[in-house]
Amino acid sequence: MAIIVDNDTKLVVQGATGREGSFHTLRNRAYGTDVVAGVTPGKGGQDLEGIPIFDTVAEAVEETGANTSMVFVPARFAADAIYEDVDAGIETVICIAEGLPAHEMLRIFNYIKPRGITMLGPNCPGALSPGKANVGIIPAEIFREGRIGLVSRSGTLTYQIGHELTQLGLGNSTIVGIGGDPVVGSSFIDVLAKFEADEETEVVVLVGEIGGAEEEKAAEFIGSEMTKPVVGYIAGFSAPPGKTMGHAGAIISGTAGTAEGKKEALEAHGVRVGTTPTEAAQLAAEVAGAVRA
Amino acid sequence: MAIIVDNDTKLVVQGATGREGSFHTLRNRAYGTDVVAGVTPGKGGQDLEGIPIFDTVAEAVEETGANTSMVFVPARFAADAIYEDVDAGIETVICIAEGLPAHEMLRIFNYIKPRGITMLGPNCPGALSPGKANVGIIPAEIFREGRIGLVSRSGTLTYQIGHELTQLGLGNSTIVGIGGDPVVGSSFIDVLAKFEADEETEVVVLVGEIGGAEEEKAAEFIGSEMTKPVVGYIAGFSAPPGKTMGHAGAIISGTAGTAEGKKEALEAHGVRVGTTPTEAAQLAAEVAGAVRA
Amino acid sequence: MDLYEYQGKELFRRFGIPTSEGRLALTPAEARAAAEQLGGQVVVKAQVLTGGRGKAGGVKLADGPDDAEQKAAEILGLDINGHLVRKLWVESASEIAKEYYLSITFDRGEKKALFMLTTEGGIEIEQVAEETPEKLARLHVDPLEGYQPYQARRLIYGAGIDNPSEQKQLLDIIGRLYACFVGTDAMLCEINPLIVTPEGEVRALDSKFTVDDNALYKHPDIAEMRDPESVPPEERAAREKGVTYVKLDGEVGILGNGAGLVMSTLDVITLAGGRPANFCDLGGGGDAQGVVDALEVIIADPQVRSIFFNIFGGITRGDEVARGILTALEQIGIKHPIVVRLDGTNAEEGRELLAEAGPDNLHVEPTMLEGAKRAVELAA
Amino acid sequence: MDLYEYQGKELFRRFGIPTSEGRLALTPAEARAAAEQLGGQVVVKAQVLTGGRGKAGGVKLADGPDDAEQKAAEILGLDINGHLVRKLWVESASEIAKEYYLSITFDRGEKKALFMLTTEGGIEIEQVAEETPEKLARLHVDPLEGYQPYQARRLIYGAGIDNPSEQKQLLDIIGRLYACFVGTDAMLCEINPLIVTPEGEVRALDSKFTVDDNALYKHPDIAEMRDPESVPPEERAAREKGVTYVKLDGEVGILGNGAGLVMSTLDVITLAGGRPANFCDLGGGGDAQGVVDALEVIIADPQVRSIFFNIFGGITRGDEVARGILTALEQIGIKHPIVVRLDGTNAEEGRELLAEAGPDNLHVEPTMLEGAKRAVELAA
Repeated sequence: MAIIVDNDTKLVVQGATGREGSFHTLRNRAYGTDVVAGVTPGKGGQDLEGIPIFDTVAEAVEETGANTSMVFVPARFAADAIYEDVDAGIETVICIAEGLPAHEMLRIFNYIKPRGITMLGPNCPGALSPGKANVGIIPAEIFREGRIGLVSRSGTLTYQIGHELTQLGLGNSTIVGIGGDPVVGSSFIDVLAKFEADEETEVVVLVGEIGGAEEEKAAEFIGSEMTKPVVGYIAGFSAPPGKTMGHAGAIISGTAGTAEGKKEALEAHGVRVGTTPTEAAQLAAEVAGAVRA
Repeated sequence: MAIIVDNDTKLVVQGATGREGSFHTLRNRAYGTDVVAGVTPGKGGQDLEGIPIFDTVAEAVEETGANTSMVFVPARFAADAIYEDVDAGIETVICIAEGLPAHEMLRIFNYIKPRGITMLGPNCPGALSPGKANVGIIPAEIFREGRIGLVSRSGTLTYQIGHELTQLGLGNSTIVGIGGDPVVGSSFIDVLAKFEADEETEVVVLVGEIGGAEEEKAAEFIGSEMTKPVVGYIAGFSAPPGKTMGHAGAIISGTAGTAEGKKEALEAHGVRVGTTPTEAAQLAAEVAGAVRA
Repeated sequence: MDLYEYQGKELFRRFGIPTSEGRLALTPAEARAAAEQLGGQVVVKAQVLTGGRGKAGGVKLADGPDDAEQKAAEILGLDINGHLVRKLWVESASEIAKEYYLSITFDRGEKKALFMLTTEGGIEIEQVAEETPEKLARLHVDPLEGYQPYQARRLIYGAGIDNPSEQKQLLDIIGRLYACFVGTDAMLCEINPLIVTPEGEVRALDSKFTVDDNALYKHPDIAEMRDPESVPPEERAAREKGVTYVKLDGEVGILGNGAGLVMSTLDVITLAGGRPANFCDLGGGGDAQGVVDALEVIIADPQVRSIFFNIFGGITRGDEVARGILTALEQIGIKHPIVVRLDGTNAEEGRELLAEAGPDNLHVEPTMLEGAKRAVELAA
Repeated sequence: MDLYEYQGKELFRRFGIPTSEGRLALTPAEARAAAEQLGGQVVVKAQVLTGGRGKAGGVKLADGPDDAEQKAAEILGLDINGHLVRKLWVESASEIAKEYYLSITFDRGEKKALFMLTTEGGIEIEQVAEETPEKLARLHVDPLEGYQPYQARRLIYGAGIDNPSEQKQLLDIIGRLYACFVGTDAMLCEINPLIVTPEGEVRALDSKFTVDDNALYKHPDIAEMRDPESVPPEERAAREKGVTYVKLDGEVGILGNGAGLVMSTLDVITLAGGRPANFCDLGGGGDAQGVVDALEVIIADPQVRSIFFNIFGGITRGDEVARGILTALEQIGIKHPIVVRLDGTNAEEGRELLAEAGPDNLHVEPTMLEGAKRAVELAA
């Protein structure tokens, strides 16, 4: 199984012929991901080291059966690219591009949600199911197969935790970066629900950070909906109070968004929280051992 | 059972204090419909012969548990009223108002569809489930309880057919006017599917007219999805060719939209079609007799 | 509301869609002046709200002012499918390398807007759809998603347009056409042909434009474009009175409430062996003035020999209609035999009123079929 | 990007939201001139991108030009929560009968815009939310639905505003505020207080306005409103170089890639007994120039005693970072001890490059924890 990306993933890359786009497209393919197509308007008919390039996603889907898209176009073209995916019948959109205007992403989110599309990002590192598929920019070589699900708002911090797990001999079912932008396609809860339903996942590590109320909501969800153990890590205990969005922000979330507050919320729902990535990995190892025992 | 409106209907009327609005609100209540509230901004706290009036639909829903709304406001305010219903959690919207700009209705349709809202109209006479509830302007006194479902694009033509059925001693489960505007909330197919699922309905009479391709689509649906017998009536055999929407219209539907074409499409899927309301009612009587036998 | 070519092009220009320069002319002299101002070759085009004007001789090339004046004189006054030519659009002649077709309209079935683009422009689009459907690129636009550039790309690549300069211009035009469609509450915006000049410039050479009547209140400038003289005088008179009326060719005048019921009434009259003289829908009304207005329009048709009044009350109340009929008969003293059939809300009261106070030429019948038969007999 | 009160009000006015008349003044003389032009009583208001200016003496009533000049002199140069007052907004004084609060912002959790309205304006809205939540009307707006008038009605009735004239004005203002919020790609538009004058006129007396940085390319006019001097000089220097930098109060300079990892690094430094000197995120880059730029900003802080370089490569490649570090050290000859921890994409190659060519003050550590400990030791 694994979640979001796996052996059934048939990937089309939007912006596959750009500098970064082609590097990661080929890297994802080299990992074993079934990269079936690239899309660059005007380059239809060409190929990227054997990967056929199409002018439109609709053509790519029709010709190759692509079901997942990686969006690697500049931010100004990303909204168009995402709508193009939805229209072409793509089921999973992974948007690496960062810097989409928030109002555009707000419309996209509310458009795709009732249509059952799974989206990661914008501004996310993608998803990696070790041994199956890697879609995005996660350095796959530092992860190994296993039964720990990992979900994070932060790219490099995800790698750090994953790396620590690997050092302890643990592997992952899927590593998911949900993205750091104000409005992203999947919340912690969306991904936790998928891990809960995934047979291969035994333990979940949730990597949060200061700001917003997503971790607090996730804590509630874990308390009420999850049977699998969750271990947490929160970054930003020593961060200075960040810039706030005027006065309205804190009222909305009903939380100050501090690392301490998030830790407490998670612990109140039975989630053990590490204060360093190393400690979080060790907790995960303990919990995974207990699950096995 | 019956469909769309029944004994579980708790009706809020938007525009209940207007001249036409109050007449039909009270008429609906006199019939036995559970009219729980009216909404007129600025008149919150008043009442219409005992029906409490609220400023907003949200208040009405909160205070009275209304689940169905009848929209009786002028066309320019109807879109706002419909969005207000959706936002307040109303499940069934029956829009009597006519003359909504088509682009507004297009947005409304696409907004409510994935949200599972049932909508009739705009420009529709409403729905009547004899003996249970009447929401709209259908003259209930000419109908009686029974097992024939009736669905129509036209108001007065619906009454005519219903009247003919009554003359033959037949009654209706529900009479549904879907409305005559270019974009309406429910198609023939939507209503046919509800009749198919309704235990109380044994036979369905479909009342169509020239123009568009809704009857042809309904014919396909009847052929592939319905087990209950359907009798048809189409108005406009002797109508002059109507004004067309430029040249694009006919291409879209792939049909000329003639009464003859619709009749043939229905008959091709086993639907017997009457050429006068009287004949259609007689066919329905025959079919209903066969069902009973 | 349908717009003339020149009006549609004016709206196109407002949204930045390229068109040729031109002038409106109502007389040959104005056509000459227009040609002088424009210079060079011009095309003199009949402005009529119907198709087929080319075949009917309504579009002519003119070499200069003299020629334009003469061509204008030839075209003005033509009858094109029943439409009298009263206006001309005199436009700088375009050299045409290619003719494309582009439109956006409502797909009522899908409940989305529909773009269509093909390189097979200039001819009837139905023909393209039937004979070479693979050349007709179609794409639906979800109104909540709105226009996105990929839609234009799908259309352009789908239609097989591979010239990069044309692609670029079309991408722009398609986006602008969507803005125009939504911004004017249009039901149809059609450009046929959308030409490519020998220099590679893409431009709208014609326009077919329909605006939603229900949205005209938002666009007073467009509402003013309505040309009352474009509809037959009897329909115009009816419209001014708020009555929907279409003249037909028979002897039985028909009046009813609701388009469906009126259409059904036409059918029943035909089945009874008669010929309907008109389609006339009172709508939701039915008060005395509405009935008077409708009757006046119907009896203005000298072919009418009898009148069938077919009313089924819902929002319309039978007693009101009966009073309306009685008042109307008093006011305008109709001699025609009138058959009335009344059912629905307050029908009983209405029938009683008519029975008590009705004049001799008023016949009340209990059913639609019987009423129709009687009206046909009385028209014989 | 946060806007000053006067800039936010300019945008309000563009969308038709009523505000008082005023003038910007950078000197006491300009404040005098503004007061002369405006006439009558004026309010002299410090323009700072922080709250609490009232309590800090940043808002003063002035009776006329003389008084305005004097009040301006008192306010200019004030330090309000670390923000130096360099600009004033001189505005016609308003008589205030009531103070309301109205805002629209992003609810990131619900993924919808959120309106808030209360009659308890003028004070901190957090206090209202906490103490009298029933007085705070809230309503989410689905961006696909867009603004609909019922939303304003729900807010107005929900906040208990029952004066018909106020209702009417608020209905208008709420619709315009939504148009402003969407039309400027704002993240927050807050009016506190939204006053009602004794004459019953509703008007925005203050503005708090945040625009989405990612959308500024669509709004060049708003982008020009950015005041580079509003941020501390060291952050400004970093920003000009494309580096995200926040100065803190410790000794260990920190450089990393990705906000999450840098925050985690601050935590680990703190747990190791050190104090971070800054937050500095290289972002997705890591080329030589990026590293040089970031290091220059960090060592400009005289408190910095050691530097911890914590890189986990993803899109950033370890060998490129290593080359960047080596080039940077060559170019700017840093004397500070530097601890480098490198993992992820091409980390092996990077570590080798550093081991081969690194100067003596460069210490390569295998893990984040060990790197942090070493950096703290070296800062001691």
